[in-house]
Amino acid sequence: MADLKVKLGSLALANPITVASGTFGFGREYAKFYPLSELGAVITTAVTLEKRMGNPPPRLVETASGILNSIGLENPGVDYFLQEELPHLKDSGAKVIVNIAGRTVEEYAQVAAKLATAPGIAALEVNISCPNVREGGIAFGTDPQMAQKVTRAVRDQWDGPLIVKLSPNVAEIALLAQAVVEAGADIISLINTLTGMAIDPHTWQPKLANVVGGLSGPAIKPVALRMVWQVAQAVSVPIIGMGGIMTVEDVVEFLLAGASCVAIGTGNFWQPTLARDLVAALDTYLDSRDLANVQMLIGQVGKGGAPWHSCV
Amino acid sequence: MADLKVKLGSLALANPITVASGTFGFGREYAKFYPLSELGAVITTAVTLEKRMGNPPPRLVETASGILNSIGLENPGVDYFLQEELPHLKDSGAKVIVNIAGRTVEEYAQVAAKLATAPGIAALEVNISCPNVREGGIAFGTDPQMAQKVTRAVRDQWDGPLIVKLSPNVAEIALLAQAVVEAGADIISLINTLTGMAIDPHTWQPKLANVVGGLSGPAIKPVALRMVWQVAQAVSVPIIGMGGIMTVEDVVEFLLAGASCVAIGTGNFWQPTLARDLVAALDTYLDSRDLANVQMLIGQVGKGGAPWHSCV
Amino acid sequence: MPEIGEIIENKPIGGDYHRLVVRSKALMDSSPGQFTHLLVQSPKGPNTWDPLLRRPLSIYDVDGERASFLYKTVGRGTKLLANRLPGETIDLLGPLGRGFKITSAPALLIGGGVGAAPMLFLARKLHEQGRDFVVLLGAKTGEELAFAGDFGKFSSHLYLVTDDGSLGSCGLVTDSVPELVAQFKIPPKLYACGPIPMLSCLAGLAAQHNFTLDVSLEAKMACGVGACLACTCFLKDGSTARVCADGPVFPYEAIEWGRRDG
Amino acid sequence: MPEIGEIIENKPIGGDYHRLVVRSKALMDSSPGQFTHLLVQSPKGPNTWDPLLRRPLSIYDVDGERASFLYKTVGRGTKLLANRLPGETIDLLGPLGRGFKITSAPALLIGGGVGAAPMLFLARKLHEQGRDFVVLLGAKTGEELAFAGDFGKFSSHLYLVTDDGSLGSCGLVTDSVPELVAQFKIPPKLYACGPIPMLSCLAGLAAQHNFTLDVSLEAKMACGVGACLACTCFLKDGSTARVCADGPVFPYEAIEWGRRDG
Ligand SMILES: Cc1cc2nc3c(=O)[nH]c(=O)nc-3n(C[C@H](O)[C@H](O)[C@H](O)COP(=O)(O)OP(=O)(O)OC[C@H]3O[C@@H](n4cnc5c(N)ncnc54)[C@H](O)[C@@H]3O)c2cc1C
Ligand SMILES: Cc1cc2nc3c(=O)[nH]c(=O)nc-3n(C[C@H](O)[C@H](O)[C@H](O)COP(=O)(O)OP(=O)(O)OC[C@H]3O[C@@H](n4cnc5c(N)ncnc54)[C@H](O)[C@@H]3O)c2cc1C
Ligand SMILES: Cc1cc2nc3c(=O)[nH]c(=O)nc-3n(C[C@H](O)[C@H](O)[C@H](O)COP(=O)(O)O)c2cc1C
Ligand SMILES: Cc1cc2nc3c(=O)[nH]c(=O)nc-3n(C[C@H](O)[C@H](O)[C@H](O)COP(=O)(O)O)c2cc1C
Ligand code: FES
Ligand code: FES
Repeated sequence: MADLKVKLGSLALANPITVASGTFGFGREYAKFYPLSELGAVITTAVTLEKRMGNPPPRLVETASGILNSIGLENPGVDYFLQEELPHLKDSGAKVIVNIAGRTVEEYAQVAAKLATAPGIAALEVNISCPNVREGGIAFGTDPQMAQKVTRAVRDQWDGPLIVKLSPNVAEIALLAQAVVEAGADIISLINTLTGMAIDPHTWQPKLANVVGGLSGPAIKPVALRMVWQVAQAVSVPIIGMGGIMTVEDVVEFLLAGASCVAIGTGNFWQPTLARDLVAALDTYLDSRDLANVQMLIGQVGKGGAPWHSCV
Repeated sequence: MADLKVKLGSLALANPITVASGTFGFGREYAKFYPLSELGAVITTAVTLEKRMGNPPPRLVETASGILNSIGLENPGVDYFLQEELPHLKDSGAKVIVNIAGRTVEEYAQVAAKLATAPGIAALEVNISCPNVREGGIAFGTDPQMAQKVTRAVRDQWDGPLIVKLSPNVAEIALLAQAVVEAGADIISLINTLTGMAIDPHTWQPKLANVVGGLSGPAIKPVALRMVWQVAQAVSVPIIGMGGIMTVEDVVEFLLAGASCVAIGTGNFWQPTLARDLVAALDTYLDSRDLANVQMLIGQVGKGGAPWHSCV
Repeated sequence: MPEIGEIIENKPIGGDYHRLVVRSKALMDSSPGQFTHLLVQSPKGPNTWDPLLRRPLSIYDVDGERASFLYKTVGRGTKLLANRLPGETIDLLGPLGRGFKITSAPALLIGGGVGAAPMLFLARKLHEQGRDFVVLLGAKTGEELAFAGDFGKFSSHLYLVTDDGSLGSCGLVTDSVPELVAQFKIPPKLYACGPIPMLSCLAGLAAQHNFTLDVSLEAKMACGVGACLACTCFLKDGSTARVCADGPVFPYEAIEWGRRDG
Repeated sequence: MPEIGEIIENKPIGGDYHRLVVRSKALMDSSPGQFTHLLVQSPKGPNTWDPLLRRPLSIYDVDGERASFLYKTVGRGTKLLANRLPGETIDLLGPLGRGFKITSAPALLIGGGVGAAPMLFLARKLHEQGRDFVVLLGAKTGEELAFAGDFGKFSSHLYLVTDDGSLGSCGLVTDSVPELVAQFKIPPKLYACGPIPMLSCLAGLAAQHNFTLDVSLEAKMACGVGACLACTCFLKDGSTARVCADGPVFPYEAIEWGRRDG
């Protein structure tokens, strides 16, 4: 039994395996498969100020080693969340990280303010991949200044650990990471989905009613890993890494690249017990290499193991 | 036999199937599999002012439905190209599109000037995904101003059709497209590779000696298709679409999204005759739908076929 | 719980239709209209992430530990499934969703194409309960109704309809419904599964003639368990429902038919 | 030209090693040291893009239309290949690359692990030409040399070495080389394939003792035909070479051993 505990600043987790926002609902469904307390944390689906219906169907397309989704942040709103979802999630013994989204800076702040009043929330994760309706629909997450505004607005309302989740649809992910850290982010999580599209070659129609959607799954893993590595070089705050994690080897890759913790997203759909299974698999990985704790992996790419060019 | 001819401005092609730069060398090797004149055009590997050795091995990693490469623009230089490669390529009867790259704006201009003196080149394709060594290594293709400078510099030297190939590692691909069109690009090609990384979970070393590389293949198709569609909305110049094309359905998707022509890249590695085979397959697709010509597909997403929401 | 079942039989039965029989303990507890979310890839080979998602299939029949599925090969997933061999294991996630609400009314079971899949298990249950019911199955051609004989075990009132008249009467299933309903002494409850145009036509008939009608819907699914909201359908009351967890069976009145897609 | 061959045999032969025999016309024209770039996926199923690339395998033997391969299951591709069944077709691209340059000198064939693969075909050719040669094969354990008997057809001078001494002598193949070379009356030419440490050690011996040595290298390959430059290796003269098209066999002096990777 290796020591799996990780500390992301003041956020202490029993192990570095969490689940990615939007893929795990509010935990209700997966709690039927295993006790949620076995995970390092549960990150909820995005919660917004008002209830949202989401986008029209179809909202899902399978692509090569990935999926495109256009759920459109369907959720019951923050008030309902506090009343109907947070209690059972807390009772499950899980560390609860609430993912929040908004259409304007004020909306983010209002959601954060409401969540700040509720006990039992371990951290907020701010999803900045949403379009800013005040700025012509450009995503908050693609502009460092807008990203900072959102981060500051949430920071003002929330004293606990503040995670900002970056969008991968940018040229220089490190700039965004630096910007949000400057604005008060304690932890960076990445990546959200890459924007993509699919067309039906028979009907000539977009396969998603919303035309474009977010690409996730193993297809994006190389991009995610690169971004985690780049951000780990650029900032000193802890990182939650995600994007296509399906196996314990994937978990190890993200930890080596510099993530202190990972989130399982699309992988939950492949195998509903995946996140829980990976906790045990990580333990086995560490034990088989005589590593006493998971810290020994974090950020160690190119450092441990065999020398880089192992051959003469 | 449907009419497969396409015109990209003054660049007229017998069919809309070409091969992507860097995946087809200078055509020599694939000419053993089929006559290159059967393709709409051949796009060469990047040619630079001086010979380049490229990056150290390993330069290739397989990823989920894709590959990461870090060839590093290994090529024999423009003079060698003109003397030893262009002649056989012209003699093959192929339309020759030369992909060019450089470290500085001046290098691009110099390569273009040399190529402008040689007869038999149908178009230049400017690869702006290269790092600008004068600007701290930021890729020309991620900054609209730098992209414009390169485009203008090449435009000044080259009177023929000028293709600018965009990098997908940006937040707003349409802005880049508009910028290079303003600077004189006649045609846009996209996408180049997404930057990615892979780590060996056993040795803890990056799988590429260069640490990061370019992701290509079916994994990136949704991103490529989205970008082609966005650029088609934003500019009126013709588009060469690429990114993970493996089947005739993929070709059709790109044409529907707004590409006038497509390029096969990674697909050549799967099946060396793929590009040639897709010419025939596209013809069959059109015939089976009683479409007289390929023009009838271009940009028609959401327009032809069954109505968008086909159900009551 | 995901369960590793064993494939007992997996055979083409005409017209791109296949019957898959597995040994499963988990599915012994299922009810008609529920479905299973299956991993189609062979577990023998190394992992492949393409295709990535599970595939939902209705439970065709459950007989002790033998659960069966009726599926049509339409794309990559179902074609991979058709290659799986008896003796191999298969990863089954089910039973999932909410099935048909069996009422005391006499029943009319309507299956269009592969929409017949949930009807056999329903027929078995009705038969076990000694209920009076009629089965109406439609398809493009007779070849696509090769499985219809399976229904003989449970029902002697089996009506077949094909588009081309090559088996049973000629036409669409929906054409026969008013006439069949008229033959019931007590107004029947309709249970239907099939393509959206068929279901929405039935919904129209039901609204017009005041039938009770349960429909089983399809939607693109990711998780299959209610967590991802990929499969949402819009309801008449302005709310949404998850086809996988709140359905796939819904009373027809609940559905906002105008906002459904194929 | 890519060729669709037929699998005649595909069997495990001990120690994660497998022998694949295919019917191929294209490979009748190959020479020892050349390789084939194979599609490992079953063509029965629908396309899957994961894994995506072909896999390079040396040609183990060619006997009329029967071409064979010796491979070790190390990852996804080779495991998929191991699942392929006789009777199925397989997409073969080959012969590719440049093989061994057979000289008139007596020959010492050295295979480390699965590096034995190109050696059987070389042994066949040398045998057909009536040449004098010795074969030296090494592996971790005797189980991993289960294929060694195949060499008996062509050579009576077969030396086996295992790391643990469970078959043949104990040690590394490279340990035996000086002694074996000393037994030749005329200085032999060495032909070697195996892990990089083995090859570079042989290169050191060759430089020291002035042997002639051809080595077969490995590199990650995409196209396999010389177009993509994925497989480049650096040469001593400062230039580069494509392992797939300029190799995989190179005279040892050409290689810049310090810049090779595993
Ligand atoms: C609750 C439910 C029960 C079903 N029961 C049966 C059954 O008993 N027998 C049967 O043959 N089919 C049934 N289907 C449809 C079946 O799931 C699809 O035919 C199958 O997923 C197609 O997969 P494919 O890879 O072969 O096709 P592709 O078209 O290649 O699939 C691509 C993607 O689209 C999804 N998809 C494609 N068609 C459908 C569809 N009609 N409904 C939902 N998702 C789809 C796939 O799951 C996959 O994600 C059911 C669907 C649902 C939602
Ligand atoms: C010219 C040549 C001849 C070869 N001949 C043989 C042979 O006769 N028998 C045999 O067992 N093996 C041989 N190999 C090695 C064989 O190609 C690899 O073992 C195989 O590609 C591994 O694929 P995988 O999917 O099982 O492993 P994975 O490690 O999962 O493969 C992942 C990727 O790495 C590549 N790769 C992995 N290992 C190697 C390697 N050692 N060399 C090159 N690429 C690699 C794969 O092609 C694939 O792209 C040869 C390699 C080369 C270059
Ligand atoms: C169906 C679905 C819904 C998602 N919803 C959200 C969301 O509400 N908020 C958010 O920040 N990210 C959301 N994401 C992104 C994931 O949290 C994650 O960042 C991304 O999918 C990459 O991880 P993966 O490849 O493991 O899925 C969603 C992803 C999927 C597939
Ligand atoms: C091995 C390799 C080498 C490449 N070299 C170049 C290059 O020299 N110049 C360039 O503009 N693009 C280069 N590319 C990018 C391709 O031209 C193409 O834009 C990209 O691979 C996406 O297409 P695909 O998914 O079909 O491969 C290269 C891609 C690969 C895989
Ligand atoms: S498929 Fe995930 S909620 Fe229905
Ligand atoms: S593998 Fe493409 S050049 Fe060798």
